[in-house]
Amino acid sequence: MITTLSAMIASHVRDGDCVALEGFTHLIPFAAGHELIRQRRRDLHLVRLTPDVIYDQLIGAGTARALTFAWGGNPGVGSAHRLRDAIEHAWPQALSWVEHSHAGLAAAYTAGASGLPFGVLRGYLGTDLRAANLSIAEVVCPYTGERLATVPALRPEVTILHAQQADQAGNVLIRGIIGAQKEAGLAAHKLLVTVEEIVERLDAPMNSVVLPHWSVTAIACVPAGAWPSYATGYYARDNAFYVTWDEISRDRQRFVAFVDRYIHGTTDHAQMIGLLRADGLLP
Amino acid sequence: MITTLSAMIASHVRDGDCVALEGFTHLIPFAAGHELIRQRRRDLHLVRLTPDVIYDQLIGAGTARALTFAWGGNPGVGSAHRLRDAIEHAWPQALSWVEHSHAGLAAAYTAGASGLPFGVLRGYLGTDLRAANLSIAEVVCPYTGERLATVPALRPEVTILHAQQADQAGNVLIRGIIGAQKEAGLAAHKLLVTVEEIVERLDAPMNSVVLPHWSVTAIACVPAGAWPSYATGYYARDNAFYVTWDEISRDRQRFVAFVDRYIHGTTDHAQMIGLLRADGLLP
Amino acid sequence: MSEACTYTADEMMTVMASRLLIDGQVCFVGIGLPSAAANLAVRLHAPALHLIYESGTIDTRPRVLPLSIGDGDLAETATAIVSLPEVFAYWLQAGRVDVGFLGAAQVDRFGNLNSTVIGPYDRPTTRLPGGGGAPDIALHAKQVLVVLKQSPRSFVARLDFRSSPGFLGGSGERARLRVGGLGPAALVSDYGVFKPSVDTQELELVARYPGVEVESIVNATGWPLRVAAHVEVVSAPTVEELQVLRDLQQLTREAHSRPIRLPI
Amino acid sequence: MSEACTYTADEMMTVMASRLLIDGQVCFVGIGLPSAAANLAVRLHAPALHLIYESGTIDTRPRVLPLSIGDGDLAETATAIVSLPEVFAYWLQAGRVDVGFLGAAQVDRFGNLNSTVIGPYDRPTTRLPGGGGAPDIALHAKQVLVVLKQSPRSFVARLDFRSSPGFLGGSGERARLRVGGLGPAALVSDYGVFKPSVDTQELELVARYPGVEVESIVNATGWPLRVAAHVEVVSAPTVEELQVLRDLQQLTREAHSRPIRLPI
Repeated sequence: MITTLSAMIASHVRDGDCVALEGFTHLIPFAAGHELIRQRRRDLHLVRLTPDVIYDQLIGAGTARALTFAWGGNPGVGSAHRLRDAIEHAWPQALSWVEHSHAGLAAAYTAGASGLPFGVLRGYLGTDLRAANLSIAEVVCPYTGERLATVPALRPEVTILHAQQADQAGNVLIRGIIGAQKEAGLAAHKLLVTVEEIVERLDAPMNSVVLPHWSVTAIACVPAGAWPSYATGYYARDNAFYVTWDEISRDRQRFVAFVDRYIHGTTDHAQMIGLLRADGLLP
Repeated sequence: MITTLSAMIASHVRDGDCVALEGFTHLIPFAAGHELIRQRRRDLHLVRLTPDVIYDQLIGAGTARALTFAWGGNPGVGSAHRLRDAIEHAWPQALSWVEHSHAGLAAAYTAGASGLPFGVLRGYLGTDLRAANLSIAEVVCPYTGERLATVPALRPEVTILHAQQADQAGNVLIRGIIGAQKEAGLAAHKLLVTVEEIVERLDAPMNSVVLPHWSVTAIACVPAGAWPSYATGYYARDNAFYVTWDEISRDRQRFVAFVDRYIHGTTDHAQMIGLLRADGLLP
Repeated sequence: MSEACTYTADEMMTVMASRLLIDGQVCFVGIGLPSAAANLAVRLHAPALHLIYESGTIDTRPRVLPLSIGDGDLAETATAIVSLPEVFAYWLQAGRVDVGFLGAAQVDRFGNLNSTVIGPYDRPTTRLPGGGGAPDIALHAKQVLVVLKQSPRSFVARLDFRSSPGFLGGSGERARLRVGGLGPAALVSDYGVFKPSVDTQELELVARYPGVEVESIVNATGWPLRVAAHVEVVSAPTVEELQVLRDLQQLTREAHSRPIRLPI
Repeated sequence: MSEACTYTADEMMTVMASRLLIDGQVCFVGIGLPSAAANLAVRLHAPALHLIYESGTIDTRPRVLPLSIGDGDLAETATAIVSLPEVFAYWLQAGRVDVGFLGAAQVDRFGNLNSTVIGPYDRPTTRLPGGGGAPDIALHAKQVLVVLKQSPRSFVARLDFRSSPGFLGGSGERARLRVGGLGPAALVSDYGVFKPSVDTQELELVARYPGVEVESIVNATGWPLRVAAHVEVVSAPTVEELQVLRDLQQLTREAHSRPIRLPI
């Protein structure tokens, strides 16, 4: 089950798949996202609580036909320009979207992970989201008569996560901010994981978040695979790059040039990091 | 918020309350249960996934009018004789009960902790539990039409937990098997916790299970407060006592003598432990 | 391997149950005989069996047999510890468990189980512990193995209470529950092994232990037992099986009789 | 304390927002100005303020202002880290949050917020990031503080999209949602402070900043603004408030411009 990133994406992600790349600010599987672009996947239905820079790149590069999400921007910086361009001007192609609140999308992942067809929350009340997203429905509490919102369970074909460690057997350790990673991972039909390192024995105190290897489809070791996001215990968030991304992504030509040079122009993540360093985009 | 066990029970548990003592085999708040007996609480509605020896003692001592549960026995040993005597012969008084499966009761605690009026599961199908427990109802999935079971949210007046550590501020660390402790604790209106020790700084690696102090009502330091259950990192389960309990509890007179001597005949947990040692019931 | 040793009916039953587990399966283990059989399998032919106990301990490798479903040893040797709501929702209900291993007080001809009461529910003559996680395991584990000592009082024509569904009334009735679990794959007693027939799903005797006659099995069954055209005779426990089981039980006795040390 | 310094409108707004937080409250913090105000309050009058970020970091004490809602500093200094489904279900929806702190692109006279689109939803002229956790915070935090730079384009008569409910149409309409949250307690802009009136729940101007005239506030509002009978003049930021805020922002700039070191 331990393989290379390129083999993992080639084997397990098909054009047209529903794919979730999760990681809430932390442990975002950027390298895997770049590999989806590099392998020119098309017509993906992308799912993510917070489509930030990685989805900006995926959408701008033309991999996506649809997006399910709750918040799409460049965290702490501003707009996700490529996402905006897709929605506002259908560039590079039209994008349909299904919009939730964080609690609603979290409930949808949780339902998927639990094998239930829907999730329940007290949510969407008094908002226009209810009308904008026709998949939001209601159930009536059999005890109190209260009407509660429901969301359909999310079952992506593939979820991709980044984590700190896997052991030789393929057990995966996630440390720090965990977001909805476990739920998104267990909701999917296939779970792909990139990790900072493969170790003999996980550095996992009791009650750590560990996914047993038989719940994981494939693993690839990709050091710095979350850059410019971060991996607690390994490296910090590259806030400077998130700011730089604002400039790069504002302009279609500059964006295309970035993707061509750093993603299509390299064969893997390590080479991309090297080229970014050579160009002064990384220290 | 840090107080003594006797003051904590005196202040926060009323006759007639709905009370959950949780801890799934591990970290069972035995000392707190004994204090409920010592203070002669009456007409409690006791809730617990697995009413084992501690509830056998509480029920036999006449504290309870009702029980909500999923499994009642002496784990690995056999019957909960006092629970049986209450149900089969109304001794020392009649006991009503509401019976769930583990998944159902877990969903009821989770709904309570989440502020939802009910929990949903695919459960109780093909069982007589559905007919035996009239609180189990159904909702229809608005997407698939599937009928799913519901359980009403559990909101005990008081949940009592035992944990390894609290710090001076009252933050509580739970390590090892965590069962439904967090859900039961957050579902309650008041959360009381006994701990093995009060420390300067919790021995809590990142991603440990910690309850912030403002989610806890009161804390008492009661070393060995889970005996004969156990506390990972502090002491092991006293399996021998669970076997001994089978003999003690089989007989009403022997049971009454045990309660009189070790609970009513002592003022606190430490004294009880001392007396058990003196009598050779503890090494 | 020789099979010269003498052994008890309990040992035969435990060994038989362990043989039904396949290496690599994800096994949701109940306490008592199921736990003994699963841990025996791990030490024999199924070193990669994945054990989940409902205490939330996933891929645990207890060093001795736990007395309770949540002994400290289970936590200390687990790959992951999750909450009880999570183990039931994300792991069992979601269909990640291959085999559920259940005991009970009564079984009927369709593998339905009673672990709740003997007598009327509201005024039982014997109140049993109740279903616990069994009703959930019976629904969601892809298949269920039932282990139960046999007598006309435990193998009954009619359950006093249905705690956990087997094949309900048989002939496909269970399929209408529309759950992921396929129901009991086998029932193992201290007399032999029973499997559901293809058509009615009624349990029929398919194997007996050495020295146990079909007639005595029929007599120990509270309903008119269907007997397969060919009833296999199971091979007796091997020396290795017995040795490993007895060593495990000896280690278990020693561990559980070790006096505990309290911090006060 | 002297108030001799000059300060920017942004600083005044941040200081004003921080003053509204009461020590000991449980505060669900959004990124940007809410985070600056909450962390300022912690360093001034509310050392026991409990900060929860929706990344699941509970009782966190970031050493500098996080750029994102899930910076590593938040995890390293938190009392507990929980999953995102848990933080929304067990902590927010269950009613454990006293104050939710929200920004937006547009607010209307009843404190309803738009952070979704400018223009039609399906063909927006400007697609904004969207609600994220704000719709949930707006429903469930016991009270909400809104912070927003003021102009007729942000203080609008009619929202393009209602992402998060304030008082809906006012006059008690929100109460019919039957949720735990009571709605916006105050709106803080770079001009002054607005609070809901008791009867209609329409926001009215209750306080202005030094040197800001009521007329300019009315002109910067896209609806006919109600002005309280007595409009308080807020005291300017104190030397201490400004010093602590500027130190925090300086530390933040330094920390965020520190080059990262990748392990390859």
